Amino acid sequence: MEPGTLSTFLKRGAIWGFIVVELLFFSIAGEYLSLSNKAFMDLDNMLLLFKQSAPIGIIAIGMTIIMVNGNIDLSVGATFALSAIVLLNSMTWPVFAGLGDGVIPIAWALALVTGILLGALNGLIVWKTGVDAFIVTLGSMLGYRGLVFMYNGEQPTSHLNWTLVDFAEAQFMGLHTATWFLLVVTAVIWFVMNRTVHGRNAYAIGDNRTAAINAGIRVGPHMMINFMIIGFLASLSAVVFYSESGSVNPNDGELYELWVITAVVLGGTKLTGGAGSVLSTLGGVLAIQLLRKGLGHIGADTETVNLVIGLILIAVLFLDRQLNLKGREALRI
Amino acid sequence: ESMKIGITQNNVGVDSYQTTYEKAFIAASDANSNVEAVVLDAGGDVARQIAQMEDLIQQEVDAIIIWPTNGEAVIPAVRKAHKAGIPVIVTNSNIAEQGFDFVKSFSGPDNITQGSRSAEIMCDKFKDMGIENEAKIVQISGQPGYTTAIERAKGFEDRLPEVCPNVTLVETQPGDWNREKSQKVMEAFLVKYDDIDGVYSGDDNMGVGALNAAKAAGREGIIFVGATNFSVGYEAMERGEYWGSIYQSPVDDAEAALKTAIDVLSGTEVPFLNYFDTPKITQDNMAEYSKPVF
Amino acid sequence: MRPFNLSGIGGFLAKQGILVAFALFIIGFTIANERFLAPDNIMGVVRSSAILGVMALGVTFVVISGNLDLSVGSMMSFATIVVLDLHDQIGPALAIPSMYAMVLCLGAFIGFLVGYLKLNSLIVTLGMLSAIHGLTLTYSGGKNMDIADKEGTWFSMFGQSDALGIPIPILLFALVASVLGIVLAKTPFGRKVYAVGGNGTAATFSGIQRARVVFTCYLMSAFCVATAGLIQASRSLGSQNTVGQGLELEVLAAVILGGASLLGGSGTIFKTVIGVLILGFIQNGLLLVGLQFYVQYVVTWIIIILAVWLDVAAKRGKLWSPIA
Amino acid sequence: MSSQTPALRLEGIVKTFPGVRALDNVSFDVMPGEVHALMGENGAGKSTLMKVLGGIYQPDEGRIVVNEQPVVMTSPLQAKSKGIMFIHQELSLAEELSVAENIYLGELPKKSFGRVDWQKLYSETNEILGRLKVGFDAKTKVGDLSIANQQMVEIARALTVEAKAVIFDEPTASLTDAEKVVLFDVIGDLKTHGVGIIYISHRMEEIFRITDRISVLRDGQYRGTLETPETDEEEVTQLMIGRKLDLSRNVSHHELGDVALEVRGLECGKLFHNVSFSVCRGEVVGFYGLVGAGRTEIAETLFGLRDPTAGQILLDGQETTIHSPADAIEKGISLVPEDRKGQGLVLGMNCRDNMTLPQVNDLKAGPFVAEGAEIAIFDQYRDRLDIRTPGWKQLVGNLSGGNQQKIVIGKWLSMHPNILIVDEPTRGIDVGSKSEIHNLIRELASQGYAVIVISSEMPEVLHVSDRIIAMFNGEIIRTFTSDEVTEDNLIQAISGIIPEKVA
Ligand SMILES: Nc1ncnc2c1ncn2[C@@H]1O[C@H](COP(=O)(O)OP(=O)(O)OP(=O)(O)O)[C@@H](O)[C@H]1O
Ligand SMILES: Nc1ncnc2c1ncn2[C@@H]1O[C@H](COP(=O)(O)OP(=O)(O)OP(=O)(O)O)[C@@H](O)[C@H]1O
Ligand SMILES: O[C@@H]1[C@@H](O)[C@H](O)OC[C@H]1O
Ligand SMILES: [Mg+2]
Ligand SMILES: [Mg+2]
Repeated sequence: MEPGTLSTFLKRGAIWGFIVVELLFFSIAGEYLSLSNKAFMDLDNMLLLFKQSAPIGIIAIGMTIIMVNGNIDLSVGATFALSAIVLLNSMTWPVFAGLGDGVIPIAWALALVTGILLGALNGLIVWKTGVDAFIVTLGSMLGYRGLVFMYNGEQPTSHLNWTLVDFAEAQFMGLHTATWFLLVVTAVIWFVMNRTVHGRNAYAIGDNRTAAINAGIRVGPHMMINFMIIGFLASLSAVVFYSESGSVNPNDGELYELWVITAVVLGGTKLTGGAGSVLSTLGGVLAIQLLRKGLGHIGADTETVNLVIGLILIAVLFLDRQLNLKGREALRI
Repeated sequence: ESMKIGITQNNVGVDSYQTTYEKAFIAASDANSNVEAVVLDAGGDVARQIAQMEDLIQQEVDAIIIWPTNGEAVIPAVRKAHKAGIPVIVTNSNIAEQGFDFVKSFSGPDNITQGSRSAEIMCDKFKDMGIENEAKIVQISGQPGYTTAIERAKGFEDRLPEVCPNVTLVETQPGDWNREKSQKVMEAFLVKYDDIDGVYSGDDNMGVGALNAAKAAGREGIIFVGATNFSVGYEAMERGEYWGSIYQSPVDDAEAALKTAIDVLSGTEVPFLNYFDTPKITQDNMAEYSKPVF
Repeated sequence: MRPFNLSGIGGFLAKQGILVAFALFIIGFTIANERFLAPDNIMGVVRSSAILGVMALGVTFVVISGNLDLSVGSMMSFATIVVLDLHDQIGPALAIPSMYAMVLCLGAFIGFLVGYLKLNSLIVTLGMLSAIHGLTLTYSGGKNMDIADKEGTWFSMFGQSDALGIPIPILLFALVASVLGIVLAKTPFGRKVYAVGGNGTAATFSGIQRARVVFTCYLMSAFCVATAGLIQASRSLGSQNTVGQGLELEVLAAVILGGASLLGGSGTIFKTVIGVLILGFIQNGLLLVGLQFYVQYVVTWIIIILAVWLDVAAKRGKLWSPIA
Repeated sequence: MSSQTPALRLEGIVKTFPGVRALDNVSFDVMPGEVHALMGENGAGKSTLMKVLGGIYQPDEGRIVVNEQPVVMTSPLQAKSKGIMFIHQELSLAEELSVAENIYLGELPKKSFGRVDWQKLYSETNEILGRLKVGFDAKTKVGDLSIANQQMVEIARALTVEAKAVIFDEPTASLTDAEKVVLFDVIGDLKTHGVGIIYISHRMEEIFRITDRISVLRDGQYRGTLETPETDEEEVTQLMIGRKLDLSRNVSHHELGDVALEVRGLECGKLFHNVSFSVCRGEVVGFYGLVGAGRTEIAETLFGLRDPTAGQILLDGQETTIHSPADAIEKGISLVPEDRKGQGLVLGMNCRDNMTLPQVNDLKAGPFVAEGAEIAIFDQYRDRLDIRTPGWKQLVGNLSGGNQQKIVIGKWLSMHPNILIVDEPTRGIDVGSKSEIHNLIRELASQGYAVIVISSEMPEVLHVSDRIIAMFNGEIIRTFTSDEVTEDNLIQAISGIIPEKVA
């Protein structure tokens, strides 16, 4: 084997290896610690794993593009909440009163458009002002959250539509609706990133922005499209989740950005851009949800959950660094 | 044979009421050899709570106790348990009415009554002071969207004009069950209003935050009334700084929830709204109550 | 091809965008509510900004050195809970230094990871945000921490007393700001912080030990967090475990508003203080005018974007970005 | 050929950067099927001229004419669409992407729904790679290739479209001989297809081997065009540097002191090996070689920035280990790094602070930095090096390139080192200042400093050095005294031709 191949393999496969370790650990530990007669790796439980990964997962897939592109988006949690409000509230608007359940697709569309617009606004500011995406979206994280609160004060926005709930809770070929959305999003974005010119250009821009510019790639529009995609996905995530739950608190989605970034980084996407894979992000998302589920399964308490998740994040970063160390002859700067 | 009872709590660690509740719940279930408990915490995140409901259903527990993060958002998840034939007991803070069909019982305080009692405590005190016709008050409510918060505010706001029609409630802001946030809110109230005679807070943790703000600003003579008498509230009452509250114990709360679940499982009849009593406590009668442990 | 002309009044305004925005706010709010400029109100704003402010001072060092610190909020909760607990266990005189020592250890750990191991600071401090929260909950058992004897402790002086008619939190903020301001502006260490953040490679080529500088910045940040925790604890003599939650982003916003670049190498303590005060006054002013706190979010968003945009535009000499 | 219309023409191009007039009224044309060399010293403006042509820079004045049609090149993409391909001097690749994606960067073949046509991409790429006779295929990740192969990927870009003109900016700088042969075949091939080629290189033998005409730039000005068959190296050099190479100028010989630095069998991984040399006080030793020859890496190792894998370093006869730049500074070594923006300066810091950065720990009044002492140091070197700046408060980033370079030099001179290493000391510096710096280097040596000068400019090395060490591919090929060195034997040495064979 060529030198480096093993570490490349480890790097690429690390997240799936980690998932296997988790599955083994929780299955074995579960035998002793869990009350449940059901095994951790029970089929239903694994199906739930996917479903429960959907809210964070759908956004994380979008964050992968953004980070591959060399940017970051901290405003996704607020976009998630605002889209949820539009979804639930628009169903009660008098204009749509006569439509019955026909209002559902309209509400969905309005919510998704909200996400796209918020993403576009971020993208446009990043593109036109040249202010770093971190700052732009740190700002809009506050600003969009402000809009969320302005919509309905500090009160939750609710509308329970049972048709919608039934749809969201349905299982098709064993998989839950949310799972289908997660899988389809993963597939589509995988396709976009790996098969389309836009996706390949996004990699090139994140990898070497100057080279991309020299090669005539229009960096600005690509970045803007990616921000629109993540806006869309943040609202899609909201649409899927709130169709089922029917009520949104104004601070819902807070800290989502952090979990999303965590999942993406766990999946091996570089913070500096240019490298990353949608499938590994899915791995990262599953790994986190497994960790939560598993810790619950074996009865770990709140404090342990926080501690373990934080330290694992750092440990993965450390591992990544060790796998990427250059030889002795490297410049020490 | 033993019963497996799962609980998903709202947000353990956010304040000591919730932490004490968790400890008490575990202690009570440990004490009962017929009960095995799975204790989960949603960390305030509704998505996580729904996932925990699903996990409990999947693990085929015999009953589920839920302390909702959002009284409406969890209804479909509760329905799911109902459909799976698992009885659901809501604890501490009720879910919205639409979901009543899917739960066996609500176990907790009667928060509307709590709110009215707080209004009465405040009004009586104003009458003692002779300011019942001019007093101006502000309200710091609990976490928005939380049924407990909404009900306490409603109980208070409905009852106050009945007993003290001339007292004006000038403004309400949420304090999110958070002492530091209420302190900030109160600071702003103090700047905004020269004349504040009373403060009603959704719980004492917030009330003490407001009290701290008033003390720091040197504003004296304000009547503080809260709910859920925390130990900090009790101490402030001992010092004569805080007038009154509602005595509500997380231990009672937890034990009542567990008992309700056990009753439901063993076929004992339980009322749908299974309230435990939460009496008034003021500086006048506080000697009758022991200091809260939380 | 020369940078666009920044001389003259317009240029001055562009350069001092922050101060101008600040002045406009003050004028606007004063018109809207005459109480705004009342000495009591000003004192109140500064006092309640002190906690955020002290934290922002430390983060300024971290940001100038080219890194981030998202862990300050949860570290502040930790500091508050620990010092309150130890107060009753071993008395305030020992509690304070012990708390500082523990918080400095956390700072050293982060400094080691970011400085010596060169791990990405965003992710490291994000991880620590969660881990320290877990640590705090473990420490306190999740309970609120309250001092038993609230009347009889001198510990309350850091948050509640006055000296020379000025609240101690303000004095502490001013003291730490002056000391750190001088360290940053006048000492070799401060110079190195700018160099490391401005161009880490060039700093290394100049014989500066970059890892050590970054490490020290995190220690300073931890020191400031400990001080903020001290004020917080002393002010309310009791606390929830989540007292500092979310402060990390407010702190960062204040530092950026003050004009420090996230890329490192620029910013000053004075400007951070201005950034802190702007946030404090916006919050207070909007409340006085009767607007909700969340309007402040929107306003802060707009101000941050405009301020940073102005800054990068002045640097590149063009308003709009050259990206095609 | 003269009856034909040029493939493209540049007329009266002017391009300025803050503080530099990089191109001053330059005109230039290329005929179809012609290889036209563009020559000039470092910083003469060759790359800038090509970037103007390639749509990367907008000229301040002048126009570009393609096929007798004036065009405005607004972007690289537009240049491409006009049939102008640009192979950059610096590698411009996305390392995480495949060879194919890099070659077709910015114009991946499309199918419906914006899909990449991979089949087409790979087959076309592999066809091009076949013509280039390289040992890797379309799917290889560029980051896994050697620098030379990465350069071949750059070159492959020239073959992706039916180009009218292809610009090669120093394409051979890091190619081995075998690859060069392939490259020249490719150029010949393009030529027969009527493509106009602009070829930039500092290597005379290549110029005379493959070009038809030679145009020369000097300090941003057009100096003239020569027909390659009718001229010789001397004439070209004369045109390039404005005078004949005067090898005898370095006459100010002075007494050499003790050996200050000695290096024995030094090695650092694959970067360089078996490097042995010594420098005496009062001596200037020049290091000459091509990019990648390993000179900079030797300097970095001496400055504590790299761990040597073998060999010894002796300072004043004492064997020593240098752990870090801080340690090197302590031991009296100064390094003026080759990349002033990346390594030498903190651009957002003022002039004074940059200059005193390495000694800021020592310039103290109590706990504070002694600003007075700093200003004194700055003033001294500003006068000595004639640094043009409104004052010490000016940010270094606002200075012209040459003045920036002088700040870096001043920064290290003010440390009063025993050993001064300067790497490409006059990059981007105008002719006047250049000779100032050369004089300064000589003067420092005469004061007893041991000086190492690394430079890619032959005249510079010839001018300042007492001895010249020629490097090729990480090895010292030969050491010349100033008496034995000639342009020819130096060029041969840095191309890896062992002296015995030519002797
Ligand atoms: N982006 C820029 N900003 C400022 N000055 C620049 C810039 N690019 C080039 N210059 C300056 O313009 C002049 C010409 O540079 P150019 O790169 O064209 O030289 P060159 O002839 O290609 O040299 P070499 O042989 O080293 O490649 C130099 O003085 C350089 O410092
Ligand atoms: N073919 C190449 N193309 C572009 N950059 C290269 C190439 N080869 C090396 N480099 C980079 O250029 C810099 C100089 O190369 P290096 O230090 O290896 O050699 P050197 O002998 O010092 O050459 P020089 O000083 O002439 O650039 C290094 O940063 C190196 O990574
Ligand atoms: O303090 C609160 C208590 O009053 C309520 O009953 O439940 C939630 C708690 O946080
Ligand atoms: Mg060039
Ligand atoms: Mg070099």
